[in-house]
Amino acid sequence: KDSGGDSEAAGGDGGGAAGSCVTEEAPAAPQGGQQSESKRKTDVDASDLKVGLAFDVGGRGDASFNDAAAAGVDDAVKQLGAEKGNESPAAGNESEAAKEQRLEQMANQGNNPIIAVGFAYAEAVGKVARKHPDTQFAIVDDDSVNAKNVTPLVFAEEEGSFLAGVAAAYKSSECQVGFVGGVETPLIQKFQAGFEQGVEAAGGDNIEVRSEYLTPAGDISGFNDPGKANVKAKSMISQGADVIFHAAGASGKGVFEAAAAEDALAIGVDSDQYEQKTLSDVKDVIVTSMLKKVDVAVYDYIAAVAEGSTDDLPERFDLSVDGVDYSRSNSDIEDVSDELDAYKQAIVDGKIDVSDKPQS
Amino acid sequence: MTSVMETPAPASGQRSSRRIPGWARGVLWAVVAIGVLSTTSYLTDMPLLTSSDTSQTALRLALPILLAALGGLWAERAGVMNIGLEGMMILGTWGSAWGAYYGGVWVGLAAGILFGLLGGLLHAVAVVTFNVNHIVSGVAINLLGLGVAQYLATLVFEPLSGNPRESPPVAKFDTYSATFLSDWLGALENEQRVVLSDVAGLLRGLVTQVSPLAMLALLLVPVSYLVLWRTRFGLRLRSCGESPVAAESLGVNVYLHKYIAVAVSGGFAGMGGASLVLLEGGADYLENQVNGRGYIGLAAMIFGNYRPSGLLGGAALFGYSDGLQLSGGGTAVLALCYGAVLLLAVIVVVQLIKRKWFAAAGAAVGAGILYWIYWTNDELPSDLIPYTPHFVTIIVLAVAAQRLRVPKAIGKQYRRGEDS
Amino acid sequence: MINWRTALLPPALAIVFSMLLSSVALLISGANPLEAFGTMAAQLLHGNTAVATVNLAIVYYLAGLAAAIGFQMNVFNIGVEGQYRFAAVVAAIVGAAMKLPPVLHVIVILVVAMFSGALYALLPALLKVYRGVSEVITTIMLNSIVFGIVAFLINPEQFGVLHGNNVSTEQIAPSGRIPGIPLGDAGTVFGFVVIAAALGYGYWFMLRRTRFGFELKASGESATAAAAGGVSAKKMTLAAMLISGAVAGLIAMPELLGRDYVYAMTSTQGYGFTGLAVALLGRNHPAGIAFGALLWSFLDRSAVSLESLGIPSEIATIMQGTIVLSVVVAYEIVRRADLAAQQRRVGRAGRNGSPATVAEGGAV
Amino acid sequence: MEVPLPHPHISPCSSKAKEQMTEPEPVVELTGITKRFPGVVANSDVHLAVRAGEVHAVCGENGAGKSTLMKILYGMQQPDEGTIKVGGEVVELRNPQDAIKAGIGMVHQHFMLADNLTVRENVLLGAEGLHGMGRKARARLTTLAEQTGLHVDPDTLVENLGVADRQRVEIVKVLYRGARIVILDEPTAVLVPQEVDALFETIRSMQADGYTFLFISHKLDEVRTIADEVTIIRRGTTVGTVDPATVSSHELAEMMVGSQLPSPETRESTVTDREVLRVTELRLDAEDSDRAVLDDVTLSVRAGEILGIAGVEGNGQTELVETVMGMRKASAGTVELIGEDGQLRDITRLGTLARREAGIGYIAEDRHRHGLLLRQPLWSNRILGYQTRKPVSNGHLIDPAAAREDTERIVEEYDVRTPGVDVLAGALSGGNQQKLIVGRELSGEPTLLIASHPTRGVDVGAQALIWEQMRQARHNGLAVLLISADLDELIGLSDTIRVMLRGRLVSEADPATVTPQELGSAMTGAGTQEEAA
Ligand SMILES: Nc1ncnc2c1ncn2[C@@H]1O[C@H](COP(=O)(O)OP(=O)(O)OP(=O)(O)O)[C@@H](O)[C@H]1O
Ligand SMILES: Nc1ncnc2c1ncn2[C@@H]1O[C@H](COP(=O)(O)OP(=O)(O)OP(=O)(O)O)[C@@H](O)[C@H]1O
Ligand SMILES: [Mg+2]
Ligand SMILES: [Mg+2]
Repeated sequence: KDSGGDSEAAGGDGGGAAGSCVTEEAPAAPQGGQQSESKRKTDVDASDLKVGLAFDVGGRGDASFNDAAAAGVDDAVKQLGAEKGNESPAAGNESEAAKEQRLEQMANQGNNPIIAVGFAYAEAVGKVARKHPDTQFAIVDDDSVNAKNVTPLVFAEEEGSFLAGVAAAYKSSECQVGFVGGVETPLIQKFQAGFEQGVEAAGGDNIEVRSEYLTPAGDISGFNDPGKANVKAKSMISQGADVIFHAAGASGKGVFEAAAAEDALAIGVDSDQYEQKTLSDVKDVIVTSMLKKVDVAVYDYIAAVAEGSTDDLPERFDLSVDGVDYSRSNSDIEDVSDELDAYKQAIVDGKIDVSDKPQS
Repeated sequence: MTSVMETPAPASGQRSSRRIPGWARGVLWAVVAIGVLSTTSYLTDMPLLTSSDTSQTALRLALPILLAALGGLWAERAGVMNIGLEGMMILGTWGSAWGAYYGGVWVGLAAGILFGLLGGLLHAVAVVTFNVNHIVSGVAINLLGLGVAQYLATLVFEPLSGNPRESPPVAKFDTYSATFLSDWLGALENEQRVVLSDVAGLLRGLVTQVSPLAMLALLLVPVSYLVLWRTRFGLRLRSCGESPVAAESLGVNVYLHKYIAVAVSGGFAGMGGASLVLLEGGADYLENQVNGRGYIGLAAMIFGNYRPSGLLGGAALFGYSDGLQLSGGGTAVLALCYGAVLLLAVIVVVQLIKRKWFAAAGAAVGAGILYWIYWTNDELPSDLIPYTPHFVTIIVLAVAAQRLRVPKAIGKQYRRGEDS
Repeated sequence: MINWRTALLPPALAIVFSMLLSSVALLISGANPLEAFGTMAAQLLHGNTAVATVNLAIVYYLAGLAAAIGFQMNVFNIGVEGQYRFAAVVAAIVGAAMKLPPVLHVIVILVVAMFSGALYALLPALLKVYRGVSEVITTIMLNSIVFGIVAFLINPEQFGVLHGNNVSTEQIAPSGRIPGIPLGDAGTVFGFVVIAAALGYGYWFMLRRTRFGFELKASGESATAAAAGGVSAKKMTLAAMLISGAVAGLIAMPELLGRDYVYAMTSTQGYGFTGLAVALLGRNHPAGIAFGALLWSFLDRSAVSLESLGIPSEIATIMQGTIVLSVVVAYEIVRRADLAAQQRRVGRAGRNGSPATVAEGGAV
Repeated sequence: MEVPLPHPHISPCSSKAKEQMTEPEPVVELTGITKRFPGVVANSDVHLAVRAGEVHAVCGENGAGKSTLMKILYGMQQPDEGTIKVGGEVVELRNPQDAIKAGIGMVHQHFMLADNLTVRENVLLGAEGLHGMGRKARARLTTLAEQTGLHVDPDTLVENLGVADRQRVEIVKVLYRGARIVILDEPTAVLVPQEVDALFETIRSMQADGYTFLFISHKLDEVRTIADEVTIIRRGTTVGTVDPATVSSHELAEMMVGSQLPSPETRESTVTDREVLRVTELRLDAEDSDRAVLDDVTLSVRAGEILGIAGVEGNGQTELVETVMGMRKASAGTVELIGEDGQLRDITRLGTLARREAGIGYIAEDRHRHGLLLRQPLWSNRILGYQTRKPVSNGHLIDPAAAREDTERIVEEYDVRTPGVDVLAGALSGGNQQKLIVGRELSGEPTLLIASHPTRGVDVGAQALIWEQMRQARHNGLAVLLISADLDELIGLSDTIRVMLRGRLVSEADPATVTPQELGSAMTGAGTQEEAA
């Protein structure tokens, strides 16, 4: 019998020799401290808003951006007094018409505002918003809809991923890190781009990054196949990588398990995966997660609608507005958090410009 | 009186290929495959092709497909088409996660098998008792499997995991290694000796970190063979797939045997589903995780010409090329291309010896094209690489040209007492 | 020789049965079945749901026809899925790249789509006919491979464009679109409905009246008898597969030319598989397929409507599964009842010595 | 008129059987059996009593209900009314297992063999419990194979066996199960006289060992040769039981159909000088090897001539026909048709449809596999093979109304017994299916008819009709290539007979002088070989 790797915390020792692969100096440490903490508005009255939520595939409980959006609404209900309207998730292979029908249905039932989660809703939101000019719409991850009553909620994934890259560089001792993407879409490519730049910023040419995807655009099975992600991550690890960042949805679990089995580290995505119930047995390898705060954006959006104008919402939720971030819940990240915060500040200050397109 | 007449065999008679027994041909193929792979890995400097990691991954990826294919074998040998393998696998994933959560891996495995079996029974009721078109029933079971699993997951798993699409983490099978053998093979593998190291590498992957489930599944291949071809039950079962009327006329209970066969088929498919859930690095229950593996299993079974050894080959081929593609990416696939060129070269020679000019020319053209691909590309379009196993399957079939021995009465509706 | 009782009773029974079964599921998960069915029925009355149902049914109808053509020849074309997606992306790219006068533009796009669909069916057809490779394997493989091909073609480095986070082909100019049939507030029916109806008629006419249709059916029923009658099974297999592929090529066209004008990474998948179910449900008959398509589309719609009651949408999937299964079971039950009735009649007739009519004895 | 009956030797065993006739208690007794199918009453109040140790023949027209009755006795179908007694006790036979337990075995009219299984597997299936599946079973199988003259490797697939061997496998199957009462449903339909003799030999020796036989055949001379008693069934009911020694074939036939016994004799020669079909040095290689299935076959058929081909099944007749029809591709040689105007047409490279259009009609040997679409109505079957020709088609469009009409004409002219033309072809009994096919093929006004076993398994009445139609067509100048295992038919109809052996045409016989026995020897190559005892 093989000794079970699951009981021992495999991750811990990787972090000891922090920065052995790092060649570049971190930017000057931030002085201002965390000013972003208390930006949330709580003094707005949203009691005449009935918030509708149209989820992407997965819906509430997906431990990813759907869940985050739901959390944002829940917060708004609790703190701003908004009324919870209808909620419904998209089905696996549903047609464009189903999405339209869902939004239409919500609008007819008096939901206002309606938040659509995922860029797959772009067409449908555009159409339904035109038919219901008095209803406010928001769409997560898309800014291609041009309508007065549609607010895009998009994020600077590449900036958050940049920090993940820096963290990976600092945590790596073999000077080789990896990125596993679920499906090779432009959105996921932003994660890849940011991550690669982050690694390079910290490690220069000293650290090698291998970035791979499970499936090409359109084949969403890549977000749903932990088995294959596991194989991919294992092969990266066996070829020398010791920190792996994933942007692969539910497949990410396979990456974590590979890291746990092979004494490597992993970085989560979207929400703080260290805290996720379904990952409790591999949490130790998740040094940090790149956070994409859909909840914050949704909350802010609802507050803005309650106040009467969405014009003040940021065009993109980036590091400067805490739209993206990295998580600190695993204490293993503490020893490099100063450097990470320094990079963060540099990006906020515009000293580092992160591109959203992969180099190669 | 001339009672003894040696009538010449009819035109469709004796096939020349019958001279070599099936197992010998299997061994021969395996030898050729390993030879080609080790030559390729040597010439293209791609140790990955024959590394123990690769064979280990291949085994793992092949497992669900192998089990689904075995399920297909049992049903189709009894004359029942089983497009519903996919749905039965889905039921198996749910069942095994549920069982494993409450009772550990073995209970999980049993529950997975049970759920698949229930799917199989439903198929049997529809197809055997109600004479429903086999494809219709299969399609319906795929829908039902999906719907029921989702429904149950919402009902049972959501309160536990907070997620209607996923179960909470469940127990996984431990893995075992034949340590001594594995180390010895590992040493051999590292010696970098041509062929020997390659064989050692491939073998080592099969004895290192193997789960009981994998062993069980592999064991089920010869067991299926023995049961189906060496026992009276198996004979009766197969006769239902060849000529149910004849079987019935000899007192075989066709309905019963079909029921058993389809139930076993469902059980195997459920086990295949369980293998997605209960293996280290797998997914617990996760919606849509089966993702067409049932269909692939069916394809592997047809690929293997409705025989256990053949479907093992089909599943292995699929698992191997999938694993290679995942861990080696485009360069490994290119190396595989090169391997295919070598294989085709062998085939050209064989066909030339057999004086089959047309086949030889075809193989030569294929080899030329593949070599051209290999030579002109440093990297293949990354969008296509994940589908390497699918390409490989088609290419192998196109080259090997099947002489399918389909069970004669497959898919036919059979009603007791009504012949024609 | 249409026997309305045997044709209509089974589907009715099946629908009732699947309603009963889903009621149980609904009750277990704590929902009120009556309210659920009420919502499903009521959805057709407001908004554009009725029209949207028809629109989706048009797509399913085409998919059903494509599958049915294969079934007629005993070819199990699971590859409808891959064929339609391949055709859709090629037609979208070609259509967007061309500048042609209105009607001609549409015709060219449709021809390209049919040609591409047939092309994608060509390989499995050839392999089956000349190498004996089962079309089931090859089409399953090609259904997966099409993901890669679509992703490759739609990539901004090839023919795609990026907008927002989505990638798609370029837009087809207005001259290449098919105008819808506006029904005021109820919405707009795809103009393609006319073409779909014509295709359905064509399918019926082909099977009933043309030599080709006769040969196709004959070869599908008994390849040996057909061969003795001068029909080459190889040719028919090739033809059935290619025609099936060509019709499959049209599946995405109602949406592409009537609504989306682009084929995107997020465009719907799975119509091909639905087509199989719809064809089987409609017993390969053009009117039956239409019925199956409408029913299927209605249930799809219901899934969304039920969400507003907080009922999980998988109930609709379960209903679809049970309906498919119970329709065919119901056909069998009705058939057996008919048989028994007939035997009684024969029994009576037998005593007077006058011959009774012989049963049709059609199989489900 | 009388048939030229070959009179096989009367067995001494029959006298022994006669002695047992005094025994009062029948071993099998069927009383008041009624069985209805939708649209057909297959059996109605049938009575049948069989004494132990006798060969009891059951005769009747096609569709008279013989097979159904036997299937009821074998438990494959349940009677709607009536009782079955075996050995004096009333039994309920719900399935073949019950029948096997009661000591009943059945050889079916159509082979009940699984082609993809081996001979051994076919025999053992369902009876694995008797001698296991190992050496004991093998030994028993060898003994029985010896006894029945089955000389093949038990591990060959049944697919590779010829009909005679398949027949033997069927009998071995029954014996292996230890049946004492053996039902033989038309066992001789596919056998040549020598094979029939061998079969009868086996039956007689087994009869001496105490076996009881139920024997079904349309060939009345055979019935008279082997049977101790004959029960006649007409339209589902028993007409009566007679002693074959006391009635003539003629009388038997009249009891069956109430009409005159037909003769296959051709009255006067109508052979002309005009060649219609010319086959030159035709060669066909087996699929997988260079072995020739047809070798150097040269023949010609003239207008008004019936050329008969005799041969043991599996010697290439099927292949010859299918090559001439274009269903197989010749490896070498030519097939030519000569038009009325003397125009020569090389059709070697043409497809089957083109050959049919050129004027060939085709009655296939296996009507289910090659003749009919069983799940299509009769009128649809009228179109098959004629889908490009008037009146049923105008080349590209089918005319269902015309097809119906013309099918009605055929039903009328050829006495196809059917309730209508919308009936599925599979619902007709074999003889009626055959009449439909003959009608269809002669309706196309062919210049050449290829008739493969045109009356196989067809009753005397239908046989007469088919013969008459062929004769008439011949009179009108039709050339016929006739293949038949029924040597009386072959001798009676043909103007010339050629014998086929191992893919070659080896000899020629004059139908005016040759006897079935001589022909049989030529077919087995006995003239050129050491004869096996
Ligand atoms: N399973 C069945 N379903 C419907 N009708 C049947 C069935 N079996 C037999 N029949 C009908 O019953 C009648 C008697 O058939 P049966 O096969 O017993 O005749 P038979 O005397 O054996 O004729 P043949 O000489 O052609 O073999 C026929 O009209 C046949 O069509
Ligand atoms: N499902 C069915 N429906 C209708 N009729 C049937 C069915 N099955 C069998 N029959 C009829 O019953 C008969 C069964 O008889 P059997 O099995 O003895 O063969 P056969 O084809 O009649 O042979 P023969 O050539 O001697 O007449 C068939 O002729 C067929 O017409
Ligand atoms: Mg009969
Ligand atoms: Mg019959």
